[in-house]
Amino acid sequence: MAQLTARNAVAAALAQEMARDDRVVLLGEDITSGGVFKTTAGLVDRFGTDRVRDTPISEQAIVGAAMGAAMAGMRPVAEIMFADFYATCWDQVVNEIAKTRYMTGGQVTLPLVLRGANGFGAMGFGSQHGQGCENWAMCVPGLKIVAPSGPVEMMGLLAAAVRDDDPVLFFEHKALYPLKEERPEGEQYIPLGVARLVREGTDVTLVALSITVGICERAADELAAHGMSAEVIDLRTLVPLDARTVLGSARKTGRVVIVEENPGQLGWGAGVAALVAEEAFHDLVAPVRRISGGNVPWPVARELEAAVGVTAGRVVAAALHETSRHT
Amino acid sequence: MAQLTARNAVAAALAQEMARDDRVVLLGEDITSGGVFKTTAGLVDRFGTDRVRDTPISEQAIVGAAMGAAMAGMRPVAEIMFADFYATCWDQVVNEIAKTRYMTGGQVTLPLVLRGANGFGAMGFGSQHGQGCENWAMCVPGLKIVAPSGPVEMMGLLAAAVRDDDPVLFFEHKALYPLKEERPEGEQYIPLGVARLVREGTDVTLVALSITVGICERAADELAAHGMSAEVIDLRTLVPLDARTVLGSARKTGRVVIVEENPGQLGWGAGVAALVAEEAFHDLVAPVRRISGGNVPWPVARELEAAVGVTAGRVVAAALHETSRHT
Amino acid sequence: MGSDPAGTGLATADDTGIGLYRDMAFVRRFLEVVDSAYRDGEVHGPAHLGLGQEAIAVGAASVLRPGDASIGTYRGHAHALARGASPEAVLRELLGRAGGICGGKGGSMHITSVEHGYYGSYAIVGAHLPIACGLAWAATLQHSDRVTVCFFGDGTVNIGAFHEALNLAAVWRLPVVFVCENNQYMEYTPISAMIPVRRPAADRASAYGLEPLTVDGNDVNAVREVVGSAVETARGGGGPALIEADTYRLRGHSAADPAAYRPAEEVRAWGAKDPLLRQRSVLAAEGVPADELDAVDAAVRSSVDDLLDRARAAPAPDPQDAWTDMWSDGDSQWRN
Amino acid sequence: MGSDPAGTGLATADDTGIGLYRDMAFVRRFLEVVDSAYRDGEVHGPAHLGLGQEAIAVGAASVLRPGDASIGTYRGHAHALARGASPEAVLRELLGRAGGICGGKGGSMHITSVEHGYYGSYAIVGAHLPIACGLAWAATLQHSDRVTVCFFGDGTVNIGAFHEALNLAAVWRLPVVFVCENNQYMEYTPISAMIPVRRPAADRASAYGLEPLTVDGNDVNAVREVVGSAVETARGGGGPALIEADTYRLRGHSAADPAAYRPAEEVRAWGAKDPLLRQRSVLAAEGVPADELDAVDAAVRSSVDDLLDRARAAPAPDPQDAWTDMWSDGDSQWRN
Ligand SMILES: Cc1ncc(C[n+]2csc(CCOP(=O)(O)OP(=O)(O)O)c2C)c(N)n1
Ligand SMILES: Cc1ncc(C[n+]2csc(CCOP(=O)(O)OP(=O)(O)O)c2C)c(N)n1
Ligand SMILES: [Mg+2]
Ligand SMILES: [Mg+2]
Repeated sequence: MAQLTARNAVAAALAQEMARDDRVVLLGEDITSGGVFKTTAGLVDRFGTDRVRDTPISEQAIVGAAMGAAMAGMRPVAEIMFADFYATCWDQVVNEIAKTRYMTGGQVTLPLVLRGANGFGAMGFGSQHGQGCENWAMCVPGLKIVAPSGPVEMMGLLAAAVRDDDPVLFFEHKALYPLKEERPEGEQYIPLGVARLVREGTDVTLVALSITVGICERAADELAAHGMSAEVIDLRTLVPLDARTVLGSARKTGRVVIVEENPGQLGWGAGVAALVAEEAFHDLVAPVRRISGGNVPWPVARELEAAVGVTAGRVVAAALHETSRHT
Repeated sequence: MAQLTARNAVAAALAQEMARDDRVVLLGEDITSGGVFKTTAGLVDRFGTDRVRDTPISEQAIVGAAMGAAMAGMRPVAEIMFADFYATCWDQVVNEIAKTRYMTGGQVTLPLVLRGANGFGAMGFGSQHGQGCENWAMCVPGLKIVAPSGPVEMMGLLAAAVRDDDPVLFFEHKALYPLKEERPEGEQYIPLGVARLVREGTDVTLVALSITVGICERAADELAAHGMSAEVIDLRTLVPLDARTVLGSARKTGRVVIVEENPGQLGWGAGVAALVAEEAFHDLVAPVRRISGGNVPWPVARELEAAVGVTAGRVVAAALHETSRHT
Repeated sequence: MGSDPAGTGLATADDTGIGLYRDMAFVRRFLEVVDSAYRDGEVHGPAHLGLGQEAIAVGAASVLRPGDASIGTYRGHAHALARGASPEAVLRELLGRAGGICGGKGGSMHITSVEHGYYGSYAIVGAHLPIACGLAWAATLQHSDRVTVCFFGDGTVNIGAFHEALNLAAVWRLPVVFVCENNQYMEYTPISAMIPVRRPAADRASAYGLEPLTVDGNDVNAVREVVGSAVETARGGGGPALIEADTYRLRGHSAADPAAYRPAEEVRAWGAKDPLLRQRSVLAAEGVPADELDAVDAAVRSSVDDLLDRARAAPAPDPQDAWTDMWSDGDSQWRN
Repeated sequence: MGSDPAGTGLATADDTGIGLYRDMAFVRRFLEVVDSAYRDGEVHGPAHLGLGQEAIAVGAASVLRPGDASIGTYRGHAHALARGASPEAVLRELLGRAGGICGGKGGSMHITSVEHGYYGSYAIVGAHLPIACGLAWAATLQHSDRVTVCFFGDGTVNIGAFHEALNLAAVWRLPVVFVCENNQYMEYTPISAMIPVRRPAADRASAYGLEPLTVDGNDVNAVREVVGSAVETARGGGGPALIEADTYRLRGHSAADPAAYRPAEEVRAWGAKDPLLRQRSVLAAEGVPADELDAVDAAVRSSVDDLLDRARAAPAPDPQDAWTDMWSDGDSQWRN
């Protein structure tokens, strides 16, 4: 069976959707050359320069053009090379795109996707190219937020994002790009808003997103060695959030550890923790724990990155700590 | 005794600090005319156009100029007229100001303040002029975040923000501007990072910030009428966060209701709730409740604003609900 | 030229001098009514009026085809009306009544009528210029001859979004016409104090490889001519244009602003250049008797006053409307 | 001209032609060493090198006074070294060793040496231009004659921050000199494809009321002349300048980029304009024997190779350093 890397999965999903709907068009910096992460490789050759457009270094113009085109009936997919750059066009994202449907009383619909490389991954990208920016968006109603955990997920969820009639921010963790999986046959599509039960367990629930799904799977393996059965949930999307699946698992295991790569100061981990603590309170036998990145801008030297990052070991320790105290 | 409105408190704090330190300079749009919210009234007459500078409509240039001047030894205070406009200069705030001290290994210090009107308040400003943006900042380590609850607090906390050697985002809720209090004698200064115990109570802890402090005080009155003693805490600052005070109160009352004006999807309310649920778990007799604004962009018509806003009534209902169920 | 099915709005089928006068008079009266309603506390939230700038909205709209797109700022009432938006629906929105054109969720700063090609009023300075590029880009992708006209103010030329949008429009040769309504002021600050050139827009056109186009924005016929030719150039594939239209707002930045910062002499001088007076003298020169125009004024006045009565009589909006128009599938939840 | 106490860096006290050559040769060798270290996997994270652009960094730095400020991009190694930053501390940062100039928290994209007036390397395109305005504004407030020089690339002229910074600098008449290093490319895209004018910076100067200044960026003496006079004008209160310096990067956008998108002929042609060859021929014409310059090359090579050995020999950083330099009071906590 053919292999699929996450970076190829992006191009494959875009090709799949561009083939089935000619309203889907791409724009972004250096994308006709395949993109700096090679996530748009081959698309210009297949679909031409009208539908795959290079832009100036003008993120506000890129995102604004996507919004205007969507208002006029197209289905643009704009690449923001690194999620950190959303800060340079944040107004277009949160004040225009997130609000215009509502503030016009539903006169416009904005079927567009903003996508690009996201996250830390201890890859030496530092503080201005290593942020996970899904939390910035989660503070603002009106945006759907997707962050896949691997190649096949990447392809199916991106297809769903492109078909969605509302604006979707699609966060591709840059550490996943080289990951390989077997490519399933045929069209890929994974609906938004449905969490994935990665593995069943009975003693503790590990809630993860994107890069931390793999971390939690490794943690679950270690916990099994300690005789602890961990359930692992991949949220897949923050908006819409599949709270029901998380709450159901929390009620079953009574213990929840939420694992987020971003700084814990404020992020989706806190949002999910608050939700579980409020709605599953009477079934919890231990406090909801959060494992998250250090509350600093990211450093670069390997030893420093290791000090602020999230590891399976930290997840295991948190899970064991609770059981030792509460069983 | 002289009266102090919150809008005058801003000008008074700036005047106090400009008088004691001539490195303090102001810049922003239309500020020499007193500002569109009259928060800089009289300052240009007293301190001159070198220290009180009108700018073009260029938020990136305003914030960048503040950062550069701070690197070179000044202590700039930049006005961002409405917090919503941070989106137009978000890169300068979160990628440059929040990170440069750290990423240069401490080679620079950035004593600057970004301040302006913030929040909803059901004043008809709509989705692009009514946001509370403190949550956007809380997702990013490296920024101190202050949001006062009234005139005297406004003056003392702004003075502390100006004297702080790190970047401070100062959020002035626009609904507070007309509020009046007696102006205390002499210099005002309230240290950052120390929450205010607004009122003592034994049955439930109401955690508030900025505009919701008043809402919680009204709720506490109503709860008293129901024979319930509510403790009200004004966080004052989100970073540094006085978690100790919140946790201490939570352990004492065993019940916590967190009241935030912003959409509840993700915000400081979730951050504080997650913290309490994790660290005070064993003392909680009821789940941590959150009361927050609707998860929509803000509407404008009065009846619609009322539907999405936070009210004392909602706070009271949440507090009573828990006691009825758990005592 | 826009048209209003209900027949209460800008219904000029012909673009005769009198028709243009009538439309400007209608907008003028409409804005005056909003101004007084604001002072009476009937408008919740700020209201930015285009009093004195009617010739730009009416003149530009008069050269557009129904399928064309326009987009503007919080000072957008005139532009919505000029494209044919229902004045009663706009008024209901301004007064916070049921049946508002944005369902009570936009208010004065976000008047929109996509049905009439007016893609909205945006309240973040500069934000809608990149969006206008997208509307124009879509036209090229759809092989449509739709042209997009984007209105903004003089103070907007100093914000990054202006620069990025003009550059993209020029590089992609998009069918978009940018019209800078130079009313001489930002909020309280004269634009001359905030630019290193004399003309905010025209003196920057060359940075985008564009011609420095200017027009007397208080002369509706001149506006028709200059905007009209730029629109047809864009329609023909000739690329974008940047037009600076000189004008003046007769009142404050918003209805709450007394505008005391403006020299009385300046206000007087511009008052004499009022676009309605200008068109009256043009028509007088063409032999149109003054009483004919007085009759137009009277008719406009009574129709706007009727609108006001009807809007005031409308019921309050249903609070449940706060939960509609969130997601395209009708849902308003972010979680299950 | 910068100077390095440790004596291992750019120590030219005089600005003779040979001194300038030596500094360019030093930077060139330094960058080549970084390039090969990157390929050997010794550099964690991306590395953007200024190979071929040495004349701009060295020439501009040579006309600055110790108190002057400069600021640049992720492609900033040359600019830090040219101001006198310790090459060993820079190299330690690049190799992720203890004693890195940013303590291991900046890496290749954020090399900074405030001690030498180099206020940092910023990795968001355009972000540092407004910051440069602030450095310059502070000088006027402090009644200092400090001048700020801001370096950026051709692709940067299309982002909003460029426009806002140039306008503010011009309106406030700030003592700042903007130097656009036009190396002809963004990442993989030629700038000519993304601007509607011929010269990315010079053809936009007039939008800010500035002169269209250009210079051959591979001629260190021309750079000294053009940047030098702009700096002295700014110092004298004459306001800002925007200079476009033509140059070319000899390698890819980053050390990971083979730059296959560039026509071989173009690469060859620019290779012939290498700033080091240029200065060699200038010196030859002045009668400097080639072997004297060969000796300079050899000396530079051995000193850079020594640096590399020392940097490699340095210990790994202490993981606890991740928790320093957060808040100015030394604390790293956000809560109690
Ligand atoms: C990014 C941003 N900054 C500031 C404001 C506040 N503001 C609203 S209107 C205005 C003045 C705009 O002037 P101009 O572009 O000339 O338009 P006019 O109001 O004169 O029509 C300002 C500063 C804003 N809405 N958005
Ligand atoms: C706002 C932003 N958009 C995109 C990028 C990604 N990026 C990094 S360098 C670069 C090209 C910059 O070209 P230029 O300004 O000519 O500088 P050069 O690299 O040629 O020195 C791009 C697009 C970025 N860092 N910041
Ligand atoms: Mg104006
Ligand atoms: Mg370049």
